[in-house]
Amino acid sequence: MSPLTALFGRELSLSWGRGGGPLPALAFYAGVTTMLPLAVGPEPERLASVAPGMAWLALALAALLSLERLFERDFEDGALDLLSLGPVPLELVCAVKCLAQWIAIGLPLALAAPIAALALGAPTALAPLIALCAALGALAFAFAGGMGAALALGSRRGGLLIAVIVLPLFAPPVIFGGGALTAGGGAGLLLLAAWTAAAVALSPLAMAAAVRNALD
Amino acid sequence: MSPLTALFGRELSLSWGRGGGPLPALAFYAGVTTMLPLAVGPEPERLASVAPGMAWLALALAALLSLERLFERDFEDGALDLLSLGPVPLELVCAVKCLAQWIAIGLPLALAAPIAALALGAPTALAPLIALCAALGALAFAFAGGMGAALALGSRRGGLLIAVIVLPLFAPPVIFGGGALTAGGGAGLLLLAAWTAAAVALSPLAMAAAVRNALD
Amino acid sequence: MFAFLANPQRFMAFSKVAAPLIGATAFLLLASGLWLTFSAPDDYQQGATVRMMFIHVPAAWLALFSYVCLAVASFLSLVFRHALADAAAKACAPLGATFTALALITGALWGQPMWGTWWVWDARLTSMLVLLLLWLAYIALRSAIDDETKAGRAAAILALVGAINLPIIHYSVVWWNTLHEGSSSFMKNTGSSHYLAPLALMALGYTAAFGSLWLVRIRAELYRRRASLLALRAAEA
Amino acid sequence: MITALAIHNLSIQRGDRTLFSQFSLEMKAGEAVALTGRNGSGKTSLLRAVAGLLRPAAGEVRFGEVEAEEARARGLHLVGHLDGLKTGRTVWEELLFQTRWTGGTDAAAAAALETLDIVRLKDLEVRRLSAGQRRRLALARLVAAPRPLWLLDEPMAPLDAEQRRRFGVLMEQHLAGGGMILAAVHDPLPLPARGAEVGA
Amino acid sequence: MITALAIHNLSIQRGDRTLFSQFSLEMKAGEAVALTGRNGSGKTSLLRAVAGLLRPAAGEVRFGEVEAEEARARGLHLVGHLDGLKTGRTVWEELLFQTRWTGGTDAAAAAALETLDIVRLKDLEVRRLSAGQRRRLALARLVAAPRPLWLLDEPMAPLDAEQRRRFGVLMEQHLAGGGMILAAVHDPLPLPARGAEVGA
Ligand code: HEM
Ligand SMILES: Nc1ncnc2c1ncn2[C@@H]1O[C@H](COP(=O)(O)OP(=O)(O)OP(=O)(O)O)[C@@H](O)[C@H]1O
Ligand SMILES: Nc1ncnc2c1ncn2[C@@H]1O[C@H](COP(=O)(O)OP(=O)(O)OP(=O)(O)O)[C@@H](O)[C@H]1O
Ligand SMILES: [Mg+2]
Ligand SMILES: [Mg+2]
Repeated sequence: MSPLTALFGRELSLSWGRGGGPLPALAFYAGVTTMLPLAVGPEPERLASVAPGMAWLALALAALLSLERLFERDFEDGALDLLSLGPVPLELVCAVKCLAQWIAIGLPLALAAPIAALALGAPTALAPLIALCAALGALAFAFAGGMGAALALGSRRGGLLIAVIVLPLFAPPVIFGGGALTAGGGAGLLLLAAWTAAAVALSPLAMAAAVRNALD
Repeated sequence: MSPLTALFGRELSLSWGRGGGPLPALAFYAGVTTMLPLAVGPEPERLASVAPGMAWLALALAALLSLERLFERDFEDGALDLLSLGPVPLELVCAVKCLAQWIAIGLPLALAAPIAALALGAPTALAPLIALCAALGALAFAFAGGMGAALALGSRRGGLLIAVIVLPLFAPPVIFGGGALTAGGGAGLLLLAAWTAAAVALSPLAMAAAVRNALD
Repeated sequence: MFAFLANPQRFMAFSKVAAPLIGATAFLLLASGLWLTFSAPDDYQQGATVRMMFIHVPAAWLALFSYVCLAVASFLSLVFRHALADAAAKACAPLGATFTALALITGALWGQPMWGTWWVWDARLTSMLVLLLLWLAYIALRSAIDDETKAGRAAAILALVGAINLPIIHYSVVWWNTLHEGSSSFMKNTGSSHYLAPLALMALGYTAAFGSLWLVRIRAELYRRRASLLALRAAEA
Repeated sequence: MITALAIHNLSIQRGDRTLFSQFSLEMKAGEAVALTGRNGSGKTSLLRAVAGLLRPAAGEVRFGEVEAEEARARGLHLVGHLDGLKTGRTVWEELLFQTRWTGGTDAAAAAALETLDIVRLKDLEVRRLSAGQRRRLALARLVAAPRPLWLLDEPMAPLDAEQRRRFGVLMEQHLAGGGMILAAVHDPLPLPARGAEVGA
Repeated sequence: MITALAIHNLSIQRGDRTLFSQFSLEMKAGEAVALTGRNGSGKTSLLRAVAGLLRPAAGEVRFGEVEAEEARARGLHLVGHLDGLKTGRTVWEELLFQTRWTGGTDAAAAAALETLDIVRLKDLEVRRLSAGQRRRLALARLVAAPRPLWLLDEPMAPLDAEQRRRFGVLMEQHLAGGGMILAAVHDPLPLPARGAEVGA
């Protein structure tokens, strides 16, 4: 088995693993979606109008919550030394970590997003679009978030700091996705795809630089 | 200085510390509040109707995010051994940890909650009530969340597990608080206060038991 | 210029003279700009509120400009590992955050008479808010990592990544059809020289003020580093 | 004040495995015991059981006349493999907290810095310490907050020769003052100590 | 294949302190060098600099004919104070990943379990291992994925006598096969090794 496949397997097992799989992420998602009507009030019109947007926001927040340990643990227990001494460039290592994160957490959430939105009263026809946006968005969130996680390495209060660093980076995909959902696709979707592509292409560079900096 | 004061100082410095004080918490809050209109759409009526609820929900999420390390770090680096060998009952230790967490994170967030709600278009008269609910709620969140953090000790994916354990505990205060905000106080506020009191009184017992179990 | 100032001694000597000079210039420019601002005739459409333009527009420009400065300084410190560039980036952050906050606040104050509301969630306003968050994130990240060099490098990476936000802010008016003024309506206004002169003076004044404050802050930062170095030496001896 | 330690027929189980059973040991004030045994034989587990962190399957631990709860809260120090230091705080912050937490005075903490030879590192973050420096910081609370029973888990492995000598002197002073030391070791202690083998 | 290591006039700075400067060392295939020095003198930092994790302030490291980047990616193992093991995964999962990551085969990983005497622990979570067992797991990849240069940071401190002997034999076999060992130690290595002192 190639080192890269081995790494991918390890990352997948760490973020999917025996901790209940994507179940906790989904439960979190369900929790947020059930809390929403409680907080906002149950009037159907009000709920239906904010439903897709809220499902979308909850996705961003769930992605955020599951990021916290992407690099932190490996840094503190010395595994990051091992990973950066491997036969694969550190940029690729970082990309694989984010990808595994997406597959383990992002994709299941993306599949759940339309369900949550429908439950809150969004029109049924919107479901495929929501799923597509969510899958793309989750990919962008995983890579942009990974960058935040790498930058926050070696700081105190990682979790919140990651959130603070990452939220400005999450804002554009949230805008684009929100636009795509209200307009039923169109420019918003294209922009979202473009942003995702840019995040996937560029953030590994920033991540690797941040990791090297933390190890030095 | 008494051991308890020393512990309180340490906990405060760990959660507040030199990490920019309550700044990250506030910025996170600002970020979530900013993303809401981006996701939901900028129509003022729609926003204003969900504003207090969202400010409230964001508070719960921010509290959740900052919990992750309440016990986890101390467990992994062995500090929990030291804390449970101190001259103070473990229940009190846990309570002090949660209290410091509330002061360092919850209170600043509670003060910012009305501002966020106003920015999203909530009526000005609601501000003091929002702040009061937020302060009470944050206290409940800190203690209930601490319980989740203690229960999740030693498992992988602590952050998400905490969320799953804690969300059901967070639901009642969110409901009561939401009720208080829509009704302008009244029964909701009382229930919220009662729930908070119960959380503060009971969760230290559960926390201490969970910690002992994890150390054994 | 860069090569010349890259030497800390030379920088200190240069900035010792330059900072007060530029500061005085800023004072003169701002004073005359303000005077022209208040002596300019009311706009036929906007009335007296047009004067807000001279405060708001330069602040918005400076918010973007200071971020460009931050990005450049970060790039230099990252690539050449130059301590001075790092100090410059660190010193820039609170200033940039202030200008961004100023643009937001003055914009909101202007929005009340113009649009009848303090705030709308349109693309430019929102992306400006995101810029403010980015400044805060920069400051938070810097202060949360204790090792200075590491904090500097991590923050520099963040600054470069965040630079993507600049074109989004600038072109947001073009890309999204929004409430905020675009450059076209803006040109109509400033076509009249009544408005061009104070705007130009204010813009220059803001820039000069930023320049001199930046120099002062860099100097303070360098002094602080020297002091902690000396303290360490003393402790070691 | 604890003046004796008696471990009686202790047995410890981890998972489905019994690490050891029927382990007994008696100690009086002024004595040191070096626990030896193969890797995984249960030395660390034994120390944790004495400290009350781990519940033994059978047997009991007595601290002379003193109530077990009282003895564990105020009468012993445990310095284990994990040192419980927060990497982001400074040496002085950590030592000061540990000292106050275990009942020592601030002056004693300052003195302990000298005794353990880490004065120069006072304001450094724990993250930056070398392995030996970090261990010395973990050991400093032994001196800063005097407690009669020291439970040490391989205390000297990362120390250099000079520091081992110094810590040996510290242990001897502790014993001379009526203290007790129960230490898990792979290399002999630098002072006269009874041996006890864990796990046959 | 690395057959030589040359450290030339290396100096390392941490914060504003120079740990050591002008450190030079040459090694050929089949040689072992024991790095000694006081706590905090810079042994760990030196090893990390050789591995390329830490950027030295001056000087250079050469790996014979081999490009530094290539040598670091495929030619060396670093086993440090921190072992990089995930407490929640099992021994076998961790060893298998480390082996595959550093270029060994699954059969070699299984053989390494035997060599390091941790077969019995195969399915135990890392969290449950004792200090010495855990160190043996960390050392197992040295055997499972053969690489010529071993950088070891106090490798034997937590091992019991029997395990120290066994690991000594392993090191001798590695040297006999043309390998090189650079080890930071406080106690002498159980094999003939040149000494090098870090920090005067
Ligand atoms: C909080 C509210 C506001 C914010 C955050 C804001 C933000 C900005 C920003 C970022 C720029 C510079 C854009 C660039 O150079 O690329 C700008 C310029 C400008 N703003 Fe605002 N603005 C706000 C409110 C207003 C209001 C109410 C008006 C007047 C109706 C206004 C009129 C202008 C004009 C005329 C310009 C110059 C045009 C340009 O450079 O494109 N702004 N504003
Ligand atoms: N759940 C479990 N199932 C089986 N064995 C377990 C379990 N948990 C722990 N163990 C075993 O318990 C023992 C713990 O030993 P302990 O850490 O006390 O050893 P030690 O004597 O301190 O060893 P060392 O010298 O290596 O530090 C180990 O052998 C470990 O494998
Ligand atoms: N930011 C800093 N400022 C000053 N000194 C620092 C800084 N960071 C690290 N150090 C010092 O650098 C040294 C690191 O040493 P290193 O870990 O390489 O030592 P070592 O020889 O491995 O010691 P040991 O035998 O204890 O493992 C320590 O003395 C530490 O105090
Ligand atoms: Mg042990
Ligand atoms: Mg070392």
